[in-house]
Amino acid sequence: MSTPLLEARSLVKHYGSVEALRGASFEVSAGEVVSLIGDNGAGKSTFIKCLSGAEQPDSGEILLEGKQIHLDSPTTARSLGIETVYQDLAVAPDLDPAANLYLGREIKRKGILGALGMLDKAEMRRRATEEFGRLGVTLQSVEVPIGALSGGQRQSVAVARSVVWASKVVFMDEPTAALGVVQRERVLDVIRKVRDAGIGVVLISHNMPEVLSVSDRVEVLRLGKRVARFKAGEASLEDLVGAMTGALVQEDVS
Amino acid sequence: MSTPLLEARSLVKHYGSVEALRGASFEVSAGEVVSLIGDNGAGKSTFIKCLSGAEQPDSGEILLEGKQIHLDSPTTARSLGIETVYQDLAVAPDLDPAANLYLGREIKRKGILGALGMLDKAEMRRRATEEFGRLGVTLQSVEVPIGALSGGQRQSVAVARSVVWASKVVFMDEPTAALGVVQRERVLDVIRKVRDAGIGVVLISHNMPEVLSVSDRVEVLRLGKRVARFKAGEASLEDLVGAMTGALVQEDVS
Amino acid sequence: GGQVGQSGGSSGSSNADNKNLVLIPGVSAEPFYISMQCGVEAEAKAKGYTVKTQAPQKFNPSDQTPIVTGILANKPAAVLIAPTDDKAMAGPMKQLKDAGIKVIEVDTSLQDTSIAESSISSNNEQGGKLAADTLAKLVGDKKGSVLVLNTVAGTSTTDAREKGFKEEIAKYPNITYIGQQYTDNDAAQSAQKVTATLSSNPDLIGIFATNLNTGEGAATGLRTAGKTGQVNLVGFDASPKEVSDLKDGSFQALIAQDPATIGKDGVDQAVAALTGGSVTRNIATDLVSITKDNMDQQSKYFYKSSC
Amino acid sequence: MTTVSESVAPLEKQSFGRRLAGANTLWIALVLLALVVVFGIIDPGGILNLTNLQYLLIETSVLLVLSVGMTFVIITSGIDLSVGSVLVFSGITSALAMNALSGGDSTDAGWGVIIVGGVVALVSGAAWGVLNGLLIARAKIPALIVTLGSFGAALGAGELLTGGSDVRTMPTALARSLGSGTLLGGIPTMVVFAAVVAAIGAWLLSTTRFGRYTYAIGSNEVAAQRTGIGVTRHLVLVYVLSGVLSGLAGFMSLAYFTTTTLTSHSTDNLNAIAGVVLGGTSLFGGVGSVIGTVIGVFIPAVLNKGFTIIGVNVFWQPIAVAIVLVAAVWFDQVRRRARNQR
Amino acid sequence: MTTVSESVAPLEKQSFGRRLAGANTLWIALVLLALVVVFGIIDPGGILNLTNLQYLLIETSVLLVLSVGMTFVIITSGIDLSVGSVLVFSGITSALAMNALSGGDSTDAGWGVIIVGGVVALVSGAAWGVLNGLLIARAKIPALIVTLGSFGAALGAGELLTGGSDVRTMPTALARSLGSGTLLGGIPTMVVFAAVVAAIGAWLLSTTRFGRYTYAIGSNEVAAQRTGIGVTRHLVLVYVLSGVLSGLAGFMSLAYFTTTTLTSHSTDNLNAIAGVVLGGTSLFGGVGSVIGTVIGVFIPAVLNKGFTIIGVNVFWQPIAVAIVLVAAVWFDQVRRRARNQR
Ligand SMILES: Nc1ncnc2c1ncn2[C@@H]1O[C@H](COP(=O)(O)OP(=O)(O)OP(=O)(O)O)[C@@H](O)[C@H]1O
Ligand SMILES: Nc1ncnc2c1ncn2[C@@H]1O[C@H](COP(=O)(O)OP(=O)(O)OP(=O)(O)O)[C@@H](O)[C@H]1O
Ligand SMILES: O[C@@H]1[C@@H](O)[C@H](O)OC[C@H]1O
Ligand SMILES: [Mg+2]
Ligand SMILES: [Mg+2]
Repeated sequence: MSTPLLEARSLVKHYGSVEALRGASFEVSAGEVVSLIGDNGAGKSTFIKCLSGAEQPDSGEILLEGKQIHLDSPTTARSLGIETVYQDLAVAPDLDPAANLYLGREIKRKGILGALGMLDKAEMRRRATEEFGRLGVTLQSVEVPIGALSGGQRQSVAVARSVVWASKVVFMDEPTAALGVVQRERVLDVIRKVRDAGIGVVLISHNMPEVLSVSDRVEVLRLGKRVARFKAGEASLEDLVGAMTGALVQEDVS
Repeated sequence: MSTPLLEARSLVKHYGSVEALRGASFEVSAGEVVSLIGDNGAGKSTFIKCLSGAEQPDSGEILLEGKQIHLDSPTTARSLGIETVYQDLAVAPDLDPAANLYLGREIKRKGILGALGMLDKAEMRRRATEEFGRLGVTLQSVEVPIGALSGGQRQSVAVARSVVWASKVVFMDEPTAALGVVQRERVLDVIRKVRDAGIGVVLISHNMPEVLSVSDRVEVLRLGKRVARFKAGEASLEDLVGAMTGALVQEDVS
Repeated sequence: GGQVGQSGGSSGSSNADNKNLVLIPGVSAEPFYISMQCGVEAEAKAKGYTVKTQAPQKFNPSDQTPIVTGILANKPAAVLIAPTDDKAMAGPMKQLKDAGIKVIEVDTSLQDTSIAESSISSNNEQGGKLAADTLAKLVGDKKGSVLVLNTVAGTSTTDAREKGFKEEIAKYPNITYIGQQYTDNDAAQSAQKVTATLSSNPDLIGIFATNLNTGEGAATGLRTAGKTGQVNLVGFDASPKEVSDLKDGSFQALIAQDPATIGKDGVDQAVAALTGGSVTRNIATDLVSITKDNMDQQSKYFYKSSC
Repeated sequence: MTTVSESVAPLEKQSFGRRLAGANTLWIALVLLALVVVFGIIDPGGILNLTNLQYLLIETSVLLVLSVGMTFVIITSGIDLSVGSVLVFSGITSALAMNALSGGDSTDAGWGVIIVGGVVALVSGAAWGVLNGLLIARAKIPALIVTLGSFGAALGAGELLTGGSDVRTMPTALARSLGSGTLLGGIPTMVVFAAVVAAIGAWLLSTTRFGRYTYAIGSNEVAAQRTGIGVTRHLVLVYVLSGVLSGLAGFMSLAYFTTTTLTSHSTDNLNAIAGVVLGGTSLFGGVGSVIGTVIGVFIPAVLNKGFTIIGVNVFWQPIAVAIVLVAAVWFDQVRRRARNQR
Repeated sequence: MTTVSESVAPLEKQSFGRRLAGANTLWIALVLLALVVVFGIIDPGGILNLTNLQYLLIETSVLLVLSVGMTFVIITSGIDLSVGSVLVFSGITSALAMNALSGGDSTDAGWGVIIVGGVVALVSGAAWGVLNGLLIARAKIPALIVTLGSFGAALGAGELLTGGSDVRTMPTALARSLGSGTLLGGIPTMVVFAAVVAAIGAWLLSTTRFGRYTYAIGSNEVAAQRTGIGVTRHLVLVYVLSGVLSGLAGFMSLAYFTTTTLTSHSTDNLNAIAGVVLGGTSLFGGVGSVIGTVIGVFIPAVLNKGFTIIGVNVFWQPIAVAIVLVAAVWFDQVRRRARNQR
C-alpha cells in the first residue's frame, strides 16, 4: 500500500472516567471502502468524531496524505474534503430537507442580492429533489421540517448531504441502519460510485452481509483499540464476529 | 385464527397535508411474533404510535381482545399491558440507564420513606444491571446520563425497558437497527422468549433475514395501507421486497 | 426564642473621634438625592466629617435593608437615611440605633419616632396640595379634567403627593379629577397613558406628574399629541432637565423641594447629636412652586446633577 | 432487487391558501385584528381613530426595534436581558458625544453632530453586543447570566458617565426630526425607522444565509457546528445585531424623550421577550419570525392603550392584559393544532 | 455466533473523591468560599463578623425560598416569572385575613390568628400555582407568557384588594417570632424556615419519585409522556410547589418587613432565576440541584453585602457584580470541562 489517504495513530479519548479510545489506529486509502466494525460501545463513533473534527482526541496523531493535521473543528475537516454522516444525525430538525442538505453550503442568488447573502431557495429545492431522487428517498412533502420525517427519510437526507460534498474522504456512521431495503441498496450503490470517483469511504455498520458485500477492507475495533484487519474476500462472517467479540485477536493488544 | 389479541381497522392519520396512514389494518395474536415491514415513510412508525397511544388516529378503530378501546395516551396503553420501543428513542437523555429503565415504574423504598415517595436507587441499579446483562448490553459506567452512551447502548436500554414491563403486547420499532451482532442475537432471543410467555410481539425491521428468522407472520405496509400478509415459511425475500415496493399487490388497495 | 441582633449588641460606644457619616438615600441615580448628597458633603466637609454614600438600586425596603445592615459593620458615627418605607425600615434602622449609631431621617421618616434623633423633610402631601393649587391657578376658570401620573402603587412618597393633590383639587369646582394612572416609573408608559387619556378625555386641561420619570414621559406624550402648553403639566422636583423643560415650555410648573438644605440640616443635626449639642426633633424644609415667571427668583431650588 | 419509483408520492408544493392558513402568524394576527375591532366597537372614537393609531405606532417603535434584535437572539435559543440598559448606555454616550462636539451644549447642533451622535449610539450598542456575544459564544457562559450581568453593568456604566442624572441637553434638530417629525407625507419618523428595521430584519431572517444560520444554530447547535457553520462567529454577530439595534433604539429614545431616561428601561427586556414569544418564536430556538414579533409587540400595546382609553380601573388593567394575552396564545395554539390534525 | 462477556468492562462505581470533584456544585461552591475569604481579607471585621453573616442569611432567606421552587420549575424546562407578585398577593391576603379575624387590626392577635394567616398565604400561593400550572401544562401556553401574565395579574389583584397601598397592620407576635426572632440558641427563625425549605426541596428533588419525574420531564417531555408519567399532573404540581413557596415567602416577608412591601418584588423573578442558573441548573431543563441553587443565591447576596461594607461606589457595584458573576460561571465551566477531558 502507498501512503494512505487518511491515517490515525494511537488515538486516545476519555470522557470523564470512561475510556472510549485506548490507542486506536486506522487508515483508509483513496478509492477504497473500509468498513469499521465493532461491538456496541467499542468506540467507533468516537473514533469517527475524532477523525472528522467533531471531537478532539486526548493524544495520538492524524495524517492526511502523509502530513500531520490538526482537526480542531468540523469546519477544518470539511475544508480538507472530509465529509461525515454522524450516527446521532447532525441535522437541524426545524429546517426542511433541502435546507439541511445545503446547510453550510448554501446556494446564493445571482448578482447583488446574492452578494447581500440572499439565498436561492428554489434552486436548492430543485437540486435537492434531484439528489433525493438519486438515493430513492421518498418524501410526501418537501416543506415539512426534517424533524417530522420518518427515521429513514431523515437518515437519507444525512447520507445525501455527505456524498454530495465529499472530495477526499466520507465517513458514514451506520448510514443504512434506518433505511428500507430499496434505499439501502441505493446507498450501497452510491458508496461504490463515490469510491470509484477516487474518494476514500469509511463505513460503520453492524450488518455483516452488507459489510462483506461493499468493503475492500475491514478493520475491527474492540474496547477502544484496533484488534484485527481483513482484506475483502479473505474474511468470513465468523472471523468478523470472532474479532469483534474478542474470540479472535490478530493485532497486539497490550 | 381466534379473536386476535390486538386489532386495528382502517386507521387514518394526517399530519397537515401529509397522509401518513390511509386506512391501515393490522392484527396480532397472543404468543405470536408479527413483523410489520414497509418502505421508508410507509407509515409504520405512525401506525405503532397510534396503537400505543402516542398519537391519536383521525379515524378507524382499535380492539383489544375483541373489545374496542380508546388509547388516549401512552399511559392508557401501558396500563392495558402494551409496551413500546419507539424508533425516535423515548428516553430521558439526562437520566442514567437504570433511571430510564424504571422511568414511570420506579421502585420505592420500603416503609415510611417509600410512602413519602423516596426511591430505592440501589435496588433499581442492581436490577437494571441484571437486565442489561441478560441482553448483553455492555456499559463502561452506569452513572453517565444515557445521552452520553453509544447509539447501540441507548437502544438496548429502550429494548430492555419494553420487555421488562410488557404483559400483553410489545411493539418494537426497529429495535435492532443500532445493535451489534451479539446484542442483536440476544434481542431476537428475548423476542422469542417473550412470545413463548404468551405475549404478542410486533416487530418493525428493515432487515429481511432477521424478519424471516423470527416472525410467525409478516404484514406489509405501503403508502399508509396494508398491501400484503404472509405466514412464516411461506414468504421468500423476493415476495417481501415485491410487496414493499408495490411490484406485488395482495390486498385490495382501492 | 430570642431576637435577632440581641447577642451582637456591640455596645453603644459612640466614640467622639469617630468622624464618619453615612448617607443612605432612597434610590441611586436621582437628581433629588444627588442634590441632597451635595448638601451633605459640603456641610460635612465644613464640619470636619467624612461622608460615604450607599444608595439602593430601587426605591424599596428590600433593596435598602441590606445596605443598612451592611453599614453596621463600618460603625459610622451617624447615618443619614431616607427610609423607603415608614414601617418596613424600622427593624433595620433600630439595629443602627442599638449599635450606638445616631440616626437622622432625611426626606422621609418612620412611623416609629423613637429611632431617629431628628427628621428633616418637606411634606410630600403638602407638595401634592401645592401642585393642585398651582395647576388650578394655571388653568384659571377653564373647565376640564386633570390626571395624576403616579409611579408604582405603594410608593410612599408619590402616593402622599397624589393624596394631597386629590384632596386639594376637590376644592376647585371647574376641575374634574379623573384619577391616577400608574406608570411603573417608566417614561414610555407615562407618555402612552397621556396620549390615551387625551383620547378618552379630550377636555384634559392639566396633568400632575408625581416624579421625574412620569414628568418626562408626560412631556413627551403631550409633544407627540401636539398639546404642549395647551394641557398644563405640573411636575415634581426640579432636576436640571425639568428646569430646562420648564424654560422651553414643556412644563408649566414644578413643585420643588430643597434637597440641599435637607442634607445640610441633616449633617448639622447629626453633629449636634454626636457632640451633645441641641437637637431639633422635626425640621420642615421649603416646598415651592416654580413657574416660568418666577424661575429666576427661585433658582436656588434647582437641583444639581453633580456637586 | 427491483427498483421502483413511479408510485412515489410527488414532492407537492402546498397551495397558497393552505400556506397562508398554515402560516404560524395568521391566527395571532387575527387576534390582534379582533382586539382592534373590539376596542373600536366599545369606543368608536377611541383606538380606531387615526391619530390614536399613529400615537400607538410611535409609542411602540422603540420597543419594536429592540424586539427585532431579540427575535434573532431567541431563535438561536439565546436570550438578551441587557437590551434596556444598552439602550440607556447608548443614549448617554451619544448625548455626551454630541455635547462634547458642540462645546458642552448641543441644543443648537447641526446635522453633522447629530450623525456622529447616531454613529456613537450604534457603536456603543455594538460594543456591548460584542462583549455579550464573546462571553456567550466563546466562553460558553449561559446567555441569561451574561446578559443579566450586562443589564446591570451597562446601566451602571451609563450612570458613572453622567453621575447618575440624565443628560439634559441634546440637539433640538434631532428632537424635531426623528423625535416628533414626520416623513413621506405624515408618517412619523420614529415609525419609519421602526418599519425599516422590521422590514430589513424580516428580510435578513427569512431569505438570507445569515437568517438560515440563525435558525440552524437554534434548531441544533451541534449539527450546525458539524456542518461547518462558524457557530461562535455567528452567535457573536447575532448579539452584535441585538446590541446595534439597542443602540439605535437608544438614539430614537433620546430623540423622542429629549433626554436619556436613565431609570425608565428596566422592564424593556421582558417586554421585548414577551412580544417575541407572543409572536410565535420559541424560547427553545429554531422557530420564529419577525412578522410574528411585530404582531406580538403590538398586542400588549393595543391592550394597554385600549384599556386606558375605555377607562378600565388601573388595578384591573394588568389583570385584563394577562387574560387577553393568555387567551390570545391559547386561541393561536388551538387553531394551529386543529390545522395540524387536518 | 459466540457469546462473550468476561472481558466486558465492569459497571464501576466512581470513587468518592471523583464523585466530589465531579459534583456540579463543587466549583461554584469554591467560588462562593473564595468571595467570602476575599471580603474577609479586605475588611476582616466586615463580612466574616457573625452579626453580618446573620443579617446576610436573614436577608437572603425569602429569595432562597422562592428559588427552591424556581429550581423545580426550571428543571422541567419551564419558568415562573410570577413569584414576586404571588409573594405580594399572598402577603396581602394573609394580612387582610388576620386583620379581618381580629376585627380590623391584628396588631395584638394571637397564635390562632397567625396560623390562619399562614395557611391563607400558602393557599393563595397555591391558587396562583394551580392557575399557572393548568394554563401551562393543560392548555400548553408557553410558561413565559402565562407567568408574565400572572406576574401582572397577581400584583394587580393584590392592589385591588388594598386599593393600591400596603397593608400595615399585622400581628406583633408574628414579627417578633418569625420576623426577627431566633430559635435553637440564636439562629434567626427566618433562616431556620429557609433552611428547612431548602433541605426538604433538596431531598424531594434528589431522592424521590417526584424529583425524578421533574428531571425526566425537563429532559425529554415526550419520552416522559410515553413512559406513562402523568406529565400534565406533574407539571401542575411543580407550579403549585412554586406557588406555595411563593406564598410562604410572602408570609415570611410580611413577618420580616411588618408590611406588605408592594413595590419591593418586581425583580424577585430575575433574581431567583439568576440564582438557579448560577447554581448550575440549565434553562433547557433536565439538570440542576437545590444545593446549587443555595450557592447560586448566595453569590450575588455576598457580593452586594461585601461591596456595601467595603464601600464600593454605587454605580460601580452592578458592574463589579456582573464581572464576578460572569467570572464565577466561567471558572466553573472551565473546571468542569477540564474534569470531563480527563
Ligand atoms: N459524551 C460521552 N460521555 C461519556 N461517555 C461517552 C460519551 N460518548 C461516548 N461515550 C462512551 O464511550 C464508549 C464508546 O462510544 P461510541 O459511541 O464511540 O461507541 P460505538 O462503537 O459507536 O457504539 P455503537 O455501535 O453502539 O454506536 C461507550 O462506552 C460510550 O458510553
Ligand atoms: N409529525 C409529522 N408531521 C408531518 N409528517 C409526518 C410526521 N410524522 C410522520 N410524517 C410523515 O408520515 C409518513 C410516515 O412516516 P412514518 O414515520 O410512519 O414512516 P415509517 O414507515 O416509520 O418509515 P421509516 O422506515 O423510515 O421509519 C412520512 O412521509 C413522514 O414524513
Ligand atoms: O422625595 C423624593 C423625590 O423627590 C424623588 O423623586 O423620589 C424619591 C422621593 O423620596
Ligand atoms: Mg456508534
Ligand atoms: Mg419508522
